[in-house]
Amino acid sequence: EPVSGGRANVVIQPEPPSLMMGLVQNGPTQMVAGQIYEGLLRYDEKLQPMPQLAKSWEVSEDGLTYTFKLHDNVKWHDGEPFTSADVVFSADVFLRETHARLRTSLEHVDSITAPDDTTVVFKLKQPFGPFLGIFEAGTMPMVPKHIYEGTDYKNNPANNTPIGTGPFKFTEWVKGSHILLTKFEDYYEDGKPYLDEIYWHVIPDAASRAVAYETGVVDILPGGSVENFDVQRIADMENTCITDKGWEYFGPLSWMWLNNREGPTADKRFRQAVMYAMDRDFARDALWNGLGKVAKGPVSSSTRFFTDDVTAYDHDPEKARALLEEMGYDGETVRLLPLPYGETWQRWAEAVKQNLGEVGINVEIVSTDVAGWNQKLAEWDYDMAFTYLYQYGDPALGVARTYISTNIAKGSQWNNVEGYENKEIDDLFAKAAVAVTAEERQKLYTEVQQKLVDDVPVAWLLELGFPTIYRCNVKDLVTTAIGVNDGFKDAYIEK
Amino acid sequence: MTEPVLSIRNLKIALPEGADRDFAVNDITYDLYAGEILCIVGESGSGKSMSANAAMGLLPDLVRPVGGEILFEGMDLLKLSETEMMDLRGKKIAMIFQEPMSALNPLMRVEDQIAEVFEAHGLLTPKERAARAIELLTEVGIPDPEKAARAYPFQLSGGQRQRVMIAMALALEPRMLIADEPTTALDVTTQAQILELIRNLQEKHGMAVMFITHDFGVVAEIADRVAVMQYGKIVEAGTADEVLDNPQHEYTQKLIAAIPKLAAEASGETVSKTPILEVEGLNKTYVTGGGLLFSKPRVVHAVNDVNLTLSEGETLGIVGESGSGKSSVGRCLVRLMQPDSGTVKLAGHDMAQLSGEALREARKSIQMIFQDPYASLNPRSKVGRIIAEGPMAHGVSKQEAYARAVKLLELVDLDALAIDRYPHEFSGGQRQRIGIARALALEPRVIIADEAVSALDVSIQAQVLDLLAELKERLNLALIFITHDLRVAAQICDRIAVMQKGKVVEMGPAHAIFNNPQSDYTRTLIEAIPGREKELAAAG
Amino acid sequence: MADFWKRFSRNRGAVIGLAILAIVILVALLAPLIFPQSPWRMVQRPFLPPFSMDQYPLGTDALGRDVISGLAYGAQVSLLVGLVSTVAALLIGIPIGALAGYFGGWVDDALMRFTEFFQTVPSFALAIVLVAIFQPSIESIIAAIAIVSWPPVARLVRGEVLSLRSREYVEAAILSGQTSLTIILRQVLPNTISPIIVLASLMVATAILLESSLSFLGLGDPNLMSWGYMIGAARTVIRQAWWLSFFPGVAILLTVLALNLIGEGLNDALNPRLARRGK
Amino acid sequence: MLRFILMRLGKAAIILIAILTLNFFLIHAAPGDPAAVMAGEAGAADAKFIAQLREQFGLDKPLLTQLGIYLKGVLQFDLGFSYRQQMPVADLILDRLPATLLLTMTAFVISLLLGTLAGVLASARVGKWSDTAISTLALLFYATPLYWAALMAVLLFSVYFNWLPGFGYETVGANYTGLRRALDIGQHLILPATTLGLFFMAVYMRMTRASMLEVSQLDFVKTARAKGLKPGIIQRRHIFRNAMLPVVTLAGLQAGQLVGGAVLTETVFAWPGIGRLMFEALAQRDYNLLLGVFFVSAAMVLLFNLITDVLYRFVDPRIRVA
Ligand SMILES: Nc1ncnc2c1ncn2[C@@H]1O[C@H](COP(=O)(O)OP(=O)(O)OP(=O)(O)O)[C@@H](O)[C@H]1O
Ligand SMILES: Nc1ncnc2c1ncn2[C@@H]1O[C@H](COP(=O)(O)OP(=O)(O)OP(=O)(O)O)[C@@H](O)[C@H]1O
Ligand SMILES: [Mg+2]
Ligand SMILES: [Mg+2]
Repeated sequence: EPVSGGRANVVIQPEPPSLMMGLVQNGPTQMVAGQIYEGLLRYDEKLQPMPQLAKSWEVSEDGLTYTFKLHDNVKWHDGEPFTSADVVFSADVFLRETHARLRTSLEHVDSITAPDDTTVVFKLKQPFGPFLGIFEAGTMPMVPKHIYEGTDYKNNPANNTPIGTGPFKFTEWVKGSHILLTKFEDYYEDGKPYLDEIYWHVIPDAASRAVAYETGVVDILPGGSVENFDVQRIADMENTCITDKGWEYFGPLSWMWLNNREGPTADKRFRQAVMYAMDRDFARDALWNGLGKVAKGPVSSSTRFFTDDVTAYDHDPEKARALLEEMGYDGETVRLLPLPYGETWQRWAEAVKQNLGEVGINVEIVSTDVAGWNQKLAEWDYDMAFTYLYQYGDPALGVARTYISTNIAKGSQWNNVEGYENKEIDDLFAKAAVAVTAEERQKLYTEVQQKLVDDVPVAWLLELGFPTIYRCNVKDLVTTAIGVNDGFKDAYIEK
Repeated sequence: MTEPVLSIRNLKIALPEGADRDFAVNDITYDLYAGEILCIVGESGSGKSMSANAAMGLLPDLVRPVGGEILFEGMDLLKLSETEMMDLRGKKIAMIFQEPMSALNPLMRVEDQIAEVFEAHGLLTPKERAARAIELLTEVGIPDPEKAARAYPFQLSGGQRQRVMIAMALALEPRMLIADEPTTALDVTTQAQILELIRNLQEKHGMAVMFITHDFGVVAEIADRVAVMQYGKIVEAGTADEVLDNPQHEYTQKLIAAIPKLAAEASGETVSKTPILEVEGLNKTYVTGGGLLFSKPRVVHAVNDVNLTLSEGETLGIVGESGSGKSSVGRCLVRLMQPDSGTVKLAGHDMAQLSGEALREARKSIQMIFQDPYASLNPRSKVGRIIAEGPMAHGVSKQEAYARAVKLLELVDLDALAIDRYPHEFSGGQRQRIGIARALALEPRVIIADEAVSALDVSIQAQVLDLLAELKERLNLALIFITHDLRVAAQICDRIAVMQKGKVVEMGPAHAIFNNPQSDYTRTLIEAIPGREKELAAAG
Repeated sequence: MADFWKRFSRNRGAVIGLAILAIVILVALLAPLIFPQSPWRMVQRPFLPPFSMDQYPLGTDALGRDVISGLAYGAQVSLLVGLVSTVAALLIGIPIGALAGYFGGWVDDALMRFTEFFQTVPSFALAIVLVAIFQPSIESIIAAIAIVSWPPVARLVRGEVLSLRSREYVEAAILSGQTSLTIILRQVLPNTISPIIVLASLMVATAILLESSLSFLGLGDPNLMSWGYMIGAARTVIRQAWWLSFFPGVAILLTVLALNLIGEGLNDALNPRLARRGK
Repeated sequence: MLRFILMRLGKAAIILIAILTLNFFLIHAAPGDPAAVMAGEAGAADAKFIAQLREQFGLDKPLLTQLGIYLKGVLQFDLGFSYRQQMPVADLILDRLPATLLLTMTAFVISLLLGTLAGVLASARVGKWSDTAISTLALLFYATPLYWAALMAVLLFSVYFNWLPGFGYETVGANYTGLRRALDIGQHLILPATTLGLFFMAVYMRMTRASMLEVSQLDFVKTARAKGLKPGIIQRRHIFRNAMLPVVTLAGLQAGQLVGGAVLTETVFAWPGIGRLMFEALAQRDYNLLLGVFFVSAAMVLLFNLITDVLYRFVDPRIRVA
């Protein structure tokens, strides 16, 4: 039985730049601000929508009209009532300007209206399959109209003291040290939240984060808090639970960009050879502590419309060599850009270099820091480059962007960076997005996956596993597909 | 006489490899009684300082006593532990070192360095110590003792520093005082004061004094007994009268014969009248300190409107009390220091106008022998290089420069092997000779010799003076001879300038100055020449 | 020279130091012969503890690479980085410090302001920026390390020269007509040698570790094995595999120790006062 | 003296501006910019988004204009706005400065005290085994990578013995006040300050030792011995002070680097200081923030150079004349 009271000590890494989720949506911001701000919906492990600010919703037959019924006793943290006007302002005005990812999805939206205080209606231009998947807090956070309307959003002083509707309100932020959130007494769901306060500890060094858990300073290590090598050791501690749930919505998938425009990587056979040459099982076991799965293709297995009915690329150096032979690879050196996010990724690049070296591919690792890496990718200045991206539950939201040719543009590392152009694929993705029924969409996406896997526009690596580690007396921490990000609403500490 | 205070028996001190000889001191024996002054004279490098240092237990690193004993009040000093020695040092046995420049801690105020002596032996309160320090400074005749007490050593002239050293040594009125050429750097008046002081203290407390000197005037003045050293051995010892008036050993006879006579003859006017150096209206004021923000700065008008001319082949002596600005004039002349005003013309060219290459060239013809032989030698250079560097800088080949260096060393009576040794391995007099050799290496036309022979024993002094005289002849060398030793001045100077407090108070031909001094100050100077009475008496 | 060697060899520590350094250099040179395989090759299972397999006496790392072979190859890069960047820093720092201290006045002012610029940016940050600008490679890393490490040398030398230039023997040299350059080289600098040697022998260690920090940030030369890289890579697995940071750490320590011992020996050998110690 | 200091301060102001200008170009020469980094973190971004950011940060203007705007701000004591943290740079820095100063100053004092002490001890025992032991120990601390030493210290004293807190500035959530808080901070300070201090110790130790040996050969030491002073006093008063000259130079240098010198320590010990701030700003190309930190660091260096020079004059009266 849930009990009230208690404090959660959680690690947050890196320190978020800001907690105003309408403006900033990077990982740590979502994790902390996800307790402050809310969306209309949340999603369960199977990515089915669950009520949040919206207590119910309806989709019209033609898939063009979405009607949301809001809770009627919701208050902002400053005491103002939350109404449908806030929803319209957030989605139609505020976020359209500030939220790049949402903006793309909202292009399908014709109008957003509020017939009354607790009803919001979204009208679409054409059907958009994943539409119900864009209402969690990180994608469409509700921001207070009474504070932001008519102001310069980015320089609004209120950004430093974020006001949301969530179960916890912002209390204190000692930069470089910790963030304190306290229970919002006027929260609209009775009895929730259970915890009195949450301390987010900023501990920049992974080893120290492990020590923090060991010495009892923190009780919850969200995914990625400690080195992969340390996970098992800590999980084996007394009273410690571990779960890899709570990432289904994101479905983090890693791959290597392969520059499809020039050099050996422009040749499909070379790209296939790369797939065969890599020992991804080894990488998972040695570098990811056995967590995660070897990727089958462009869609993560937790994402909707995934299929494993595709060509399999097992570790097979012989095949790789044959392919290289066939294409007449002359030993030209290819530059490999590791992901500058820490040691694991560095090691991974080294391992891949060795793997490729064994089949005769000459790899030179080029290193840069995060800024340089961003720039190199955005300017297509690489041959192969590690990365990992979220899928947001639906191929239309998180997969298509990487492969459709209309998304080829310099200046961003979130689009079709590899330069893959395939009319057929473009069409399939376009059709699948607007198809109304799930069956139809599944069929189209299966085809897409089969074709892409054969073409190898990028070299898929692993579906990453980011386990959350916590003391077993913390209950109900991970209950949704976005895990810790909105987990404290339900969490309680067993006495 | 009763028990000796100090009794040295068969002392033998070994030198490290590469030195002049195996033993600095070889089997020497002598006694020192309370209430007497024993003067040790002898050749430079003969081991005088070594035997003194041995008695203090302060031999240089690699120099060790290898035989004999040093008995002080019955104890063998060579056998005492370091702690026991510490108790004696400063309190029972005090010592004044030969080179005052480097013997004071550069970072400590004079008064603190004096007060330390009391502190070392747990005497007096800090306040009393400070007061005593000033008293002592007054006693040793430092002008303006309060100011001097607050000064740092580098702000004092050579003589002043030496007096500070003496003040420290006398502070605790020790049973025995070892004075290693304590008055070498002092002008005669001060020297007389100091000798008087030492005498007084010695009489008052029955102090025993071991006085190392090469100045026979001093010996005549104060010695009760004399020991003469050569090559690490005592060649003759006896009462002052015996040794001075009736020397037995050949070397002693030679030494005594070499003592410069006081009388300056009117030199035949052989000196040409072409001026090579003309100095007009020279001024230099030192403003120092202020410390940090607060204390008053110390202003010294070290050179005050000095006018001089020096003709080719002439020797001009500059004499005067310590701190009167002699060295400062010298430094202005070679432009090691920028005078505040005034002109210095070298062979008609204004030195102040020269710079860079031209100055470098000009300096070739004007050289200086520094007052402090040690400080002016680079501790990390071997002697050969020190001497050869100058010629090499002016384009002489290395080989030739070194060959010349060897010759010069021989000229100043040093072994040719000396080129391979470092400065710290030489005795005080030897270092001074190295300095002379260096100045001569460039065959300059003018040499400014700042106390160039003060640390030399008379025989070598005579030798060096002869050398200078000869060079003067041969090269038509002009010499500015800064000294406080009026005997030497009398012997070699054509003209003499007397300085006091930065001013030239009197200038004229040497004989005129000696025989017919005009200013009071000059008169007191001449009267204070040590051994003068005796000499006058002897001359009848 | 023989004389110098005699003096140097009198210091037993210095000889030991020289021996250690010689061994390290030898290993560095012979690495390709002793370990023909690339140190990057994954040869065994990951995290093989040391002394458990004769073939891989020091165990393997997170990817199953042979630690001892990494140490041998790492010696090449680390020595190169440490020594070259230190020498370069000295070559920049000593002349600047000496000129500033010796000439004083506006020369001093100008040179010190120049130095200050390099000093004011925290050295670690400056190194990162420089390497980022010039792209990580062994050359740019060495250059960056040299650039961030010379200012202390310059300031130290300047301080010493400042107090030496008024010594009488310097004045004597001026008088004897030596050019400023000769005076600086022969009279002044030799007398500053002892703090410089101390600083330099420590700088080598700093350089090796700085390279390690850079490679830890992904700014090392990723294609070269170095001790710094090994330590940096071992950092995350310290709790699982102590030997991964321990052995390169010991290698760095030994090298640094050796250099310091040599420095001390040099110092003694160059000190005329100690020159004739002991017969 | 006062004039000397005032003149130096005046010059320092001009130099600061020059340094800032150079820093400005240096930073902009590095690849990448804050808009790209922030877009990179956003999880998704299109060209429009990035262009928006650039415009917001003023990065779309010509470089010289940007410099002009920045310098104008600085002249009005305005260090600008952090792109990423959405806060005035000055606030961010002032927030962190005390923690950094506390840490680095403590470490500085520890290293200076222990280092010179060890140096003096070693020099007094030159050639003996204890000299070797002290030197080797100091080198051990020096050559051990900081983060390794730091982690070991944490494991030992924090995890294993549980004596001291292993990271952080104070106990988060304890809400101590007054003396209790000071004590708490003190406890947190021990490990990072000692680790950092021990690292720097070697430098002072070696420098002191070498310098002491050099000075102990000088003549005035003999004079001091002749006074009958105890070796201890001679060491302290005569040799030590003269030997301190190069050490003072070095200490001044290190003190100047205090602001930026502790990145690694701050990271491992989760110490909320400037070093980390700078490092993050650098990684994110948060130009204004980075320039701000460089500015503070430059001011510190100049200040300590000045202090060193003054101190030098204090320690060595000979320089005062010049
Ligand atoms: N540190 C040293 N190392 C080697 N030899 C030395 C050292 N100090 C002095 N000597 C040598 O020892 C001998 C005796 O020197 P000492 O200083 O006793 O002479 P001195 O009689 O005092 O001469 P002076 O009147 O010139 O001062 C000299 O030959 C000198 O070269
Ligand atoms: N560098 C200096 N700074 C400050 N005052 C100085 C300096 N050098 C000398 N003085 C002072 O200037 C005066 C003249 O000094 P100088 O060295 O010229 O005397 P001197 O006649 O050569 O004396 P001595 O015979 O004792 O060597 C002295 O009072 C001395 O204290
Ligand atoms: Mg002597
Ligand atoms: Mg003088």
